[in-house]
Amino acid sequence: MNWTLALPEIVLSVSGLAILVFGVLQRRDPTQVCSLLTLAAFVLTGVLVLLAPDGIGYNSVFVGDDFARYMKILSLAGAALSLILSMDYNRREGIGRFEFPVLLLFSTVGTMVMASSENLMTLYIGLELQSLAIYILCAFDRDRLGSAEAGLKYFVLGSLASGLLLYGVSLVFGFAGTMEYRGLQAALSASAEIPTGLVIGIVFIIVGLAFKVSAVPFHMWTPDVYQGAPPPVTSFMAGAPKIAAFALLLRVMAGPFGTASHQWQLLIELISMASMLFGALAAIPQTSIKRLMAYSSIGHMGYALMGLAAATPAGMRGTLIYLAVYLFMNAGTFAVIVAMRRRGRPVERIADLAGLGRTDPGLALAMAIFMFSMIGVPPLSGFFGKLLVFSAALQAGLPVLVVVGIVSSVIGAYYYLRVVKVMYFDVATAAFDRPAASVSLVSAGMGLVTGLFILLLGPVSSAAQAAAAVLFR
Amino acid sequence: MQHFFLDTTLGLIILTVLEALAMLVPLLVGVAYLTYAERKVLAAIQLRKGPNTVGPFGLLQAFADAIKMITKETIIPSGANRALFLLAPVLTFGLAMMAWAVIPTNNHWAVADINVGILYLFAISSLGVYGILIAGWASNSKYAFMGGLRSAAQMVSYEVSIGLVMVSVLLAVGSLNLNDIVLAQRHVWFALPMFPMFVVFFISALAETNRAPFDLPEGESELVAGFFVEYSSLSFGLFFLGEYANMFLMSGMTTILFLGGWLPPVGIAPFTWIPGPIWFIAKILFVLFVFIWVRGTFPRYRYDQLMRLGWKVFLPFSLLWMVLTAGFLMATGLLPHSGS
Amino acid sequence: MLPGIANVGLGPYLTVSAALLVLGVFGIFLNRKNVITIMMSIELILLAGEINLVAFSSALGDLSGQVFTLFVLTVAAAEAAIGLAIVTVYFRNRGSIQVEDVTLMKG
Amino acid sequence: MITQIVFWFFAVVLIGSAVMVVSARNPVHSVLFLILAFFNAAGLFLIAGAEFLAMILVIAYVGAVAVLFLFVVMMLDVNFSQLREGLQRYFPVGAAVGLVLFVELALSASAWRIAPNVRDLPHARVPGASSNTEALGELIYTHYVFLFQACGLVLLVAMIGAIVLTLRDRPSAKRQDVAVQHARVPADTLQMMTLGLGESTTGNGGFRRPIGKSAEKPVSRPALVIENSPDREG
Repeated sequence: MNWTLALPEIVLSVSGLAILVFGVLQRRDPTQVCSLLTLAAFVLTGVLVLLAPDGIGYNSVFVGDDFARYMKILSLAGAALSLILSMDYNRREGIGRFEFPVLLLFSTVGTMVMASSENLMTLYIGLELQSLAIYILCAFDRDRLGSAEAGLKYFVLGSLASGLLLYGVSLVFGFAGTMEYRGLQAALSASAEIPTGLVIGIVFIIVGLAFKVSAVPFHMWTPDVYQGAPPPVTSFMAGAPKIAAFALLLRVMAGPFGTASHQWQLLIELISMASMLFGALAAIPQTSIKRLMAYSSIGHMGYALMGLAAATPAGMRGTLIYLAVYLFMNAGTFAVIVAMRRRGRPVERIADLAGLGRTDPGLALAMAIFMFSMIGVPPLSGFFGKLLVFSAALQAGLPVLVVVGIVSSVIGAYYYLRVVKVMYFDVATAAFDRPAASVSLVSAGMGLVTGLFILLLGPVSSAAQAAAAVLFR
Repeated sequence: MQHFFLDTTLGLIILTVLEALAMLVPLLVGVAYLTYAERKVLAAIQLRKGPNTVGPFGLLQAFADAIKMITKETIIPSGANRALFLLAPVLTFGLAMMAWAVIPTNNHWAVADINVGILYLFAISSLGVYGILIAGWASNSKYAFMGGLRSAAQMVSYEVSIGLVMVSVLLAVGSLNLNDIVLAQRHVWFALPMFPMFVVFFISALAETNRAPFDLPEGESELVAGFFVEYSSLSFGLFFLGEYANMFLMSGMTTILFLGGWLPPVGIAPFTWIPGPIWFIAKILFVLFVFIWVRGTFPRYRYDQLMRLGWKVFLPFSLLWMVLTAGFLMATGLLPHSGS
Repeated sequence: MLPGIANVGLGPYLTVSAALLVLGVFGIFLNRKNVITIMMSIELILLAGEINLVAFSSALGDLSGQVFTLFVLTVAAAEAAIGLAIVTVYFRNRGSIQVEDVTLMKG
Repeated sequence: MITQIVFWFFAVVLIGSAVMVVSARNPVHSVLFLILAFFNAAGLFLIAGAEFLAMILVIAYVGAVAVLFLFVVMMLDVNFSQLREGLQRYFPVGAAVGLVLFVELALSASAWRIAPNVRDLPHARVPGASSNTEALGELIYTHYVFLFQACGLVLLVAMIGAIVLTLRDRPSAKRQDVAVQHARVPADTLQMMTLGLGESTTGNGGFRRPIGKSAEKPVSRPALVIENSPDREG
């Protein structure tokens, strides 16, 4: 048995345990030290991920390949960025406890397991490990009603989704006779007609995963949870878990269920269109920047799903690049949201951004870059993401999807531009509190990545190309 | 005749019922006399006489108490949840009886000799908490509720260590069948090589049955009588019997897991003349005596001390011991591979 | 097939689990009053999945279904613990566990 | 025959109690019906030959998870009379949707047959000789050890979560420190004073606290022993 396949996961989990023990034994508040240690563990794991061998191991429940590597690096990056944001936010809010980085770490382990799943069991357990930790993180600010309520909502709907997913898995197991992806692929391609039970199972699995990526019509939790949860947690939720859920969707849909693509393609198309339109329209009346980001994330998931709907290697590559782009824009935007504090209290209305262009030009510039990138203005990163998924969808013969995508991009431009307008043209109110160096670092760094993405396009694109190719082998 | 009982469905059912009765009737008599024995032993410890008026040596005292209890009025407090209030004692009593289905009193003498016997026992004993919790809640009384909550938390906590102790024993046996567990002790009772686990198990059994020194769910001085403060008459009697039946059950489990069940202490002539069931009963009685002895000797624990003992001492210790057992068995190659 | 399930057949098992699933979903969407009942409905849904897995595992003669059920049991226990912790936290803040109160943030 | 009767008994009670779980007015009753449901599900597992899982279901679910539910339901002081009035409003729609879903699932269930190539697939066969428990153990600790450990992590996360969300450090709560208690000697807490008849302690300078070890001088005739313990056991 090739146990080194899962070395990154093992190392990350063991360091999580070590950090937990270290935190418990400390007499003084160990939060900052634990956060830094967790960050170091993320970096170490990232290196190990890059060095990890390819192959299938652990009795075909676990796979290491280019796709898993790509997704793992992305989710590690997302987790690390959120962790950096949390260090300052949690300290200022008085919720700094060392369990936070530990839970974040275990959630990341869950996302990595998901990315490497080669069996429906791995899928379920990885998903649960990731989600359970996030339920707790949402309610982490336990003395604030909003946070507790966000945790409750996310928990109820999230466990409903995983329950349905489990039911789907059980049907697939029964009707195909196995839970291994390779076995499923063989079973599906062998039989001329796909049994109804199997189709129902696949639909249930899609529903469960669509919930996790908050695609319409399984999005109802998103705005409330985004608003209620502490912003660093939200930035994490919008990043790593969605990437992992996408990893599952892509792997399962392209691999084992690939031969049944005519059964699910239409479903994915509909979900994608609904998400894009809903994300664009529902965001318009929002006054809270957090809710705006929630609807924006619903929309972005719609664009990312477009690549999946194409069901071609080019489409998958587009989705992968889109996810990378979205991860960095999103982390940067949340860095700005974390920086929105006045007189020691967090503020979250869009109107609170008024005059940021004068009071803190650097932050305003970063935010403007993110907003333009989310619209898809060239040469920012968002443009390339959209370009790739649109062209893939066109090649796959889905012009309706592209039209809907363009229309909703135009609608979306309205509310993104509104944020920019408020920052630069509205009357300045009092300046924000001075943000911590870590937060500024994240916003500036992500601003650079987003703005100069064209330089990164080559390596990211080739990595995504390799990752997408694996899926269709 | 033999054919009828072993080969037809109806015969099998009748046989099972008869077997169950053969198990339950002595058990009920035993429970009745356990109350008598407890009073006598406690009296002896405290240099008193104990019951001595009703019948010779007070032997009929248990029946006198029973008659008194049955003829009293059943009082259901106003605001109580009637159905649940009456269900709770029945549940406690019934569960304590159900568990005996798998207990072997001699080689393959059990009503149901099932593969997962020890799990069945553990499952049934873990259900015991419901009778108490429901009684506490359905009484609509704060003392009863407090007692019920305390008791439930206590039982759940100690179940964890009981489970781990069982796992250590199972590691050495290689089967979940109670018969196999006893037979694995042909050469040496597990009480010797696993003495620390034996102690942990016995103390946890005290806590699991809410016996002194862990009897604070009923803590007379603070909670009047704990979860059954509102109970009277027959329902009180059922609780009472259920508690003592549980003591019997835990003694039976201790005997099977650690004291070699029906096996004689040494497998040589004078001991092997005595039949297995007698050994089994003698061992149970000895453990029961220790139960009562402990009650006569130790002061009651405080609640936080009890919880600390369960979670911070027994749990890590039994985990550690389990790992040690597994490691030892692996290292010496003694790890059993299949049943018996 | 194992002897037990051969006597009963797979259909009845799947029907029972389908009924449980429907009841669970029903309990979540129609019960707009009490969060804990919703959590119990989720347990029913998980139970439906578990029954399916065990039945298929017996019928296919493939133990991996039972192994998975064991894992699902573990995960479900963890989920219940976390859910109840969150409900407790919510109750401390809000003083109620009624579903219609869980609408502080609308939109 | 008997198996079928037993199966349908368990199945009917299971469905019935599931109905009661979602429709009982009182959450405590709901939990109790949930327990009944699990119990009957364990019966179904037994019939399907999964004896180990049946027992684990009772031990883990009924013995631990449902207790947790019961604890929370009982402790949260819920006003039962206010609960559940809104059920009727959506009932017809929900019932219709539920019925359709159920029929669809049941129909697909009746069409089940073993997939054509299932025999070729690699899977864990049910062993002939050894018991269910043993076979499961073999699989869990060898083939599926990765998932087994991942489940361990899930439980760890749940434990951390439950503690971090609900444990509150109350500084006012009295804590016991066994080491301190054991280290206590009479000299730390007892102060011996020699008092004549009718004298008060104040007349002799009163108590000095905290009492150090050096505070005592040997007394020949103990007249008054006063315990002054800051850490008294309850």
